[in-house]
Amino acid sequence: MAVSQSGRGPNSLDTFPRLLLNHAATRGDRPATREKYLGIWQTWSWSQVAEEVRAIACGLAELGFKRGDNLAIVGDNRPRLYWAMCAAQMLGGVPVPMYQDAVAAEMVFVLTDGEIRFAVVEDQEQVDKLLEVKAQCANLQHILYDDPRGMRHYTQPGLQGLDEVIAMGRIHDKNQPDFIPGEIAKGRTEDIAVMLYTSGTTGKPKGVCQTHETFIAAAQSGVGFDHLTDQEDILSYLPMAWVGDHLFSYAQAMVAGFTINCPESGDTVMTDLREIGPTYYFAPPRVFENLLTTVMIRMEDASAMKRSMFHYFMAVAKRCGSDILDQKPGVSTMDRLLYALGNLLIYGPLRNVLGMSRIRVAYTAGAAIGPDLFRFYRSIGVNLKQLYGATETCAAVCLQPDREIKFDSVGKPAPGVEVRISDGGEVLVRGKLLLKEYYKRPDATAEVIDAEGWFHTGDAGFFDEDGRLKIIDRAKDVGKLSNGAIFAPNYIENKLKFFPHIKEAVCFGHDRDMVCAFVNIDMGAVGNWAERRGLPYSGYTDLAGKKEVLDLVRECVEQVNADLSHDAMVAETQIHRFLVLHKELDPDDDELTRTRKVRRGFISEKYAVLIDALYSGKTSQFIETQVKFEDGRTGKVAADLAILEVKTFPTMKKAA
Amino acid sequence: MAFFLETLLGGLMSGMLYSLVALGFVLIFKASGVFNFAQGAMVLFAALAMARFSEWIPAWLGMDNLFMANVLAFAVSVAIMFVVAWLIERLALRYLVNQEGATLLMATLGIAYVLDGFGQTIFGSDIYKIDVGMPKEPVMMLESVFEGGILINKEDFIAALIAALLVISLSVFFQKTATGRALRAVAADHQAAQSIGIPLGRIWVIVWCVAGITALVAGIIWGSKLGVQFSLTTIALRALPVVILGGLTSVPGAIIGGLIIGVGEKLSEVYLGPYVGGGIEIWFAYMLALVFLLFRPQGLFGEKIIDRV
Amino acid sequence: MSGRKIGEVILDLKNISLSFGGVKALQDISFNVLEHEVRAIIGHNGAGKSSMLNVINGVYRPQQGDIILRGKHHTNMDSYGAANAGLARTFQNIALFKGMSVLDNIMTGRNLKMKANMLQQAVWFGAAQREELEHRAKVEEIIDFLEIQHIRKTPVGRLPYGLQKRVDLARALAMEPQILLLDEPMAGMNVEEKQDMCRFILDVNDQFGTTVVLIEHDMGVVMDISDRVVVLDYGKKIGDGTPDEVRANPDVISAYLGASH
Amino acid sequence: MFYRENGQFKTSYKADQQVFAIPQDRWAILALVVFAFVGIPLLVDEYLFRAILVPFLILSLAALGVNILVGYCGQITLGAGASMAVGAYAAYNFLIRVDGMPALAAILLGGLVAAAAGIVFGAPSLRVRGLYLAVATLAAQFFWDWAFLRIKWFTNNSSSGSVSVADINLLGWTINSPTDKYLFCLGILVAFSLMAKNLVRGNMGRQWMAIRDMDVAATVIGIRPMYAKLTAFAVSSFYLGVAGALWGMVNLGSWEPAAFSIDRSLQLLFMVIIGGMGAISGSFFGAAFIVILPIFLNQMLPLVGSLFGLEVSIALVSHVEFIIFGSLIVFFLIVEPHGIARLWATGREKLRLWPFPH
Repeated sequence: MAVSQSGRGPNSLDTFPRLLLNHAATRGDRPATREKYLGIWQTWSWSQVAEEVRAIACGLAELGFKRGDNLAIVGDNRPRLYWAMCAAQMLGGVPVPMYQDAVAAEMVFVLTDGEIRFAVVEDQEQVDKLLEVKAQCANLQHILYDDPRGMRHYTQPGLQGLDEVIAMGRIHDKNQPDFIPGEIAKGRTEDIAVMLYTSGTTGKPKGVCQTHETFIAAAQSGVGFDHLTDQEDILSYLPMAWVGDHLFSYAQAMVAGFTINCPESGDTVMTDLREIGPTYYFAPPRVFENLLTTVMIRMEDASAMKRSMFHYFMAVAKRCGSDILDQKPGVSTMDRLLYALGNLLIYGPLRNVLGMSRIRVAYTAGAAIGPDLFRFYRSIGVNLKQLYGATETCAAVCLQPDREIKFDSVGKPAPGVEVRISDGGEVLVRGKLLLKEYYKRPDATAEVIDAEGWFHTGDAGFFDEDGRLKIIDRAKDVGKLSNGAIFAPNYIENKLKFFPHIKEAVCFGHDRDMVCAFVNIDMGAVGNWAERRGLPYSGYTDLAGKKEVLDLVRECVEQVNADLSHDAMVAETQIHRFLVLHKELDPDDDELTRTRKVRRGFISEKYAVLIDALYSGKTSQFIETQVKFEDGRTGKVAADLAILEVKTFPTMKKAA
Repeated sequence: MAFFLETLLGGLMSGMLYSLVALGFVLIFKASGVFNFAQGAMVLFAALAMARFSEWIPAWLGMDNLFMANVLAFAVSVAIMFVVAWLIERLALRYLVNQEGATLLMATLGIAYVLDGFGQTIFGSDIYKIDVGMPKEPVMMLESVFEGGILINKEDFIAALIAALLVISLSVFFQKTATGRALRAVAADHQAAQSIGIPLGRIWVIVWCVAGITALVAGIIWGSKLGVQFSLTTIALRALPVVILGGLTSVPGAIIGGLIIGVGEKLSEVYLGPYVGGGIEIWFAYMLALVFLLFRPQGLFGEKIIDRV
Repeated sequence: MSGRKIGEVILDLKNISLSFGGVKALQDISFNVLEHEVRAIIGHNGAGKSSMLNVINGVYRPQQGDIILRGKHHTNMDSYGAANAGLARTFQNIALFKGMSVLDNIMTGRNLKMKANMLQQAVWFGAAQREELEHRAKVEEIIDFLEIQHIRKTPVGRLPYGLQKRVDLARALAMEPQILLLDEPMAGMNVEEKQDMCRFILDVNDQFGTTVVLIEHDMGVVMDISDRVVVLDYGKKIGDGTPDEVRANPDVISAYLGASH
Repeated sequence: MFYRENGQFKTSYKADQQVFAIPQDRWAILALVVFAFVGIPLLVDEYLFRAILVPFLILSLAALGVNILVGYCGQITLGAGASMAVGAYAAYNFLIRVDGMPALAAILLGGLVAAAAGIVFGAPSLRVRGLYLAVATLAAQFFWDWAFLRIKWFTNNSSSGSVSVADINLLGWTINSPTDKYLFCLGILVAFSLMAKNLVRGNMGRQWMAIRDMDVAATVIGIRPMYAKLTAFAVSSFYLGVAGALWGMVNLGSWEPAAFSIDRSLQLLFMVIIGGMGAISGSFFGAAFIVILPIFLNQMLPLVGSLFGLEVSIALVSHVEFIIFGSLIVFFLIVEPHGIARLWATGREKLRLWPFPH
């Protein structure tokens, strides 16, 4: 499977279209794409997919799509959207997947910045959105929709169904059978394969240009590393615009030739996951967190006997589960027996209901994952690993080898990747998988890639004694308390978020004398908790203000403090005061990014009054906030927020 | 002619007894929408209680006054039927409120089995007799009108009289007393009745008690005629067509239906039976009811069933 | 964005009178329905709307009057006949088959189109299975159309009200009706559910060309989605025309709007 | 708990609509059937065949019939015994009056005659419902009770009213040993169960259930109540008729009308209530329960009695049986109207969701 440099040419497997043709030729009957549609898993084999992609490509060509054009792709994970990516690549164009839930203004930016002429979108909803902004996007000429539902009366020029385009393409292909092979042959491995926009945690999004070469290399390193074959099944349900999905559902599937499975709808992801039972799984920590929260909630409703059995075996798993998974010696025979019993009674069934029975390798990336969360999945036998990387590095800088998992590290540099720590503590990366450039932003490109070719990740980290990379936080987020102690907000927040009752947390402390925090409770978990206590509440704001809930959160925070006190590096940064926010942090209110990362700067401006209250020693603070509802209306939420003091612990000396 | 009249009168009298059992059905159906298949079992249970206590009480108390023994046994049996009614409400009915008719019917089948089994377990399963001093000898009537007169069984006559009395007093109870009015309110609309403060559970207990007493009376009459034995339960099956014919919700329907069936049975058995081999009275009654049903699905006096979409 | 062509009269109701015992539910009501239009019947509770619908699909037979469906007299049609003639309906108080799953409920809507005999069904393999799979595919399209994929195998009894209404509509759609009668499709729904339902009704009308006759007591929604409106009041027709005409009709204003404002 | 369903996804409607869509279930049932055909004849003695297994199989078949009518179509019947009787006597008459009539054909023809009779006595269901209908079915019960007792032609003029059939034969296989009888009945039951499942999962079954759940709505979507109800009566009576023929000719050998009395009708109804209305498996559960319970009580009660030093008479056992039956019926109607089958299904669902409660 390795691509040799010398073998470059029309037949070497160095572009995605060539990989596709190769799969069609070598494993033509294996399933390439499945989608749950109309109640069953509709399946397309590799040769069918190659055929479809070819037809789409011909259709696009017929419409005037040329080498170097960019093709916007907007929508949920639908097979034809993935195929359209490859079709664009066949013609030497560049697919630009976009976040389907982006609001119009965000779309305008990408559409204009990316000079988009062609867009392939999922359905009427996306068409409406694009038509709304079309006037502001001079280049946008063709909007092609996948789902014709409700589109009968749309007469706007340039609007066409993908069905029509495909039909057109087939005719085109019949008339010029040599056209596509010719176009594929023209493709070079150093052409840009895809353009992924950064989520824009800071500033405007930038288009990250990745070549076929880099993405195939990144995919191959993962495929080789985890011994992935064409037998894998993966559920493709994460935003297509996210580098993670692109790596796992597109690049690796194309390299290894395994099957991607698209869920029926957003509501059915869990069911679809259970049905498919992927062997290879990828999710951001948030998903694992939510799953764990639902596990805990559902277990609380179980009978006392079942519950105690669950807790007993979870304790067993915590003790020896991950060691058994790692095949480490030193686990007692008794523990092994108990674990086997637990596997029969609890872990196995649990994996089954979570859809994880068949998982060989699962990855999480996109944010740091709490060690306890990580440990939970590994201890029940899910081979969960962390992946470290960014859009600019095809997501795959560091990988964790089987049997060498350390909960607090992201692993060792992937094959062919060099990693070093700058003097300022920043992680630097060099290797094949780096971006070619930011689209039309040479200034920005120069900013992140220095003269020696090192990419500046912006993350603060260090190597431990075993040569594994540890990431503390975003470099720019790492601050110092006024007494000089290092303050890594993410690190603390993740600890908080591990509690099922806490959904989101934001910590403050840079240049301050102590650490304070905002907390969002988890509506599902705390709501359930309240119901079982017969605590009435009318909504989030009401529930979040309940004294009982505040006490519950305080206990969680104190536990985090106790935990922090064990580690001299961070012991100074225990949380002294906190409050529970009156509303949930929401990407629609710009408080989170679309990938649900906290927008720290924005929040500290928006809630400055609350921060002042935290540090001024007040015991409560009134706040009124404007919120956007799902249907676009706005409203106001107001509340008197109580500010609570938390117990802190003296620093524990590490046992020598 | 005399023979015909004799048959007719005989039919009317046994019809009165059917009415008595049918009345038990109607009462319960009206108040709770339950089609009480256990009515037959209640008859057996009551009759067994009566028969055994009229035997046991003199033995326990060492007295030999037949009348007193019967009165005491009757009182004890009434008390027992009260307890039975209360238990039925307590253990079964209250959990089946608002269930479909068919479900309730099947539940009463279950209750019937329990009563049958339980009754025979405590009271025994032999044939017992009830002697309340009913005259057994037949009398001749209307000798002046017909040659040879009409032969009437005095026992039947008295039984019919008792049944008629009970039916009348029940009608009065329903029409005139406060409890009767409450019962009718419940029959008309459960929820409305509940909302004006009529306790449903208590009403049901009362209704089942009343049905229990009619069962007791029917049991005494049938028991003194035929002896108390398991086959008594089948009289409920014979009373079913009566209810269907008369309409499930109508007291007069039960009476008139009873008379029609009683007469029809006797006449058919006498005039039709010999041609087809005899023993046709049971299915004939059912067929009669069925034919009626096809033309009036709600029975003679029942309320019309209207479907609402 | 409308591109539908409103056609000829498809259903003509002439001088319909209906009474139950002494109660006159409908008095001499005439109106027609054009092919492909959305026709609303509005009125207060007890105005006779449901009776009207029941007359149209043969649940009730009017004492007087004529029902002409596509030029043919259908006055003595029963509800089976109505179903056969291409009329489907939903119910105000959801009349789903509560012991069956959503999928099976919708499949019942296909029964007129299923031809396998009992013996073939008992054997299953062959004709019955083929037919079953064929109709399952059709039903799945409706499930997709009404966006109820996630509840396909749920017993209908467990569904919330709004979804039950959607399943009711799905079952009616499974009949591929030419005329769809909707009995208060939006009653008891919240704003969001109402919007969804409106969208579905318009989509059905638009995509399949289905003629829609719907009953509502809530005037607001209906006015937005219907082409023409009949107003009933105590069994009599007091207005008929486009939403704007009806809104301007003084009788309607006094009887309907006057009462509610 | 033992279900591991990940990866069992369906790529066609055909796969999705299988009777046992979960492979684990499919294999379990298959194993059970194989065991019933091969394992049981090797393991079980004659008494068990005669006292439990053959009655269980035949009553299961009858309960299937009742379940189709009561559980699926919602038409209550108290005349199931009569249909069995019609089937038994019709099959008997075919067998003795037609030369060279194969036994299996006679049994099936008996079923057809029962179906015809079922249609006639089911006709009132078009006009009357629920409780009234129950009474109408009693009319059938009493009519046929009487007819087979009094009309001598049916019993081939046998003086006692009892009829008997010599060992029957199927394509040269003489069915006389208990094992033969067991295998013969098992074969028929398996085939009939499969057909019943096919009917209830297809259009026919949906029509029945639609009539059961909401008849007005059913009519409006084009289901003809007459067709649905009468087919239910016909199919139900066919099953009962075949069961009746088997009960008479295979299980009893010689019989009187009392074998199919109202008690039998009630017994069948109870099987369906306890077993589970509207579930094919409920018929088996119900039949097993009702066949085994008396035997169990007969063995256990004297034992329990002797523990307390009490003599338990046979009469007492039968009374206790009555009480237990009755209580169970009320219990199931209150607690689980869908019977053991639903308990089973719930348990299975729990296992699938294990360790979660829901």
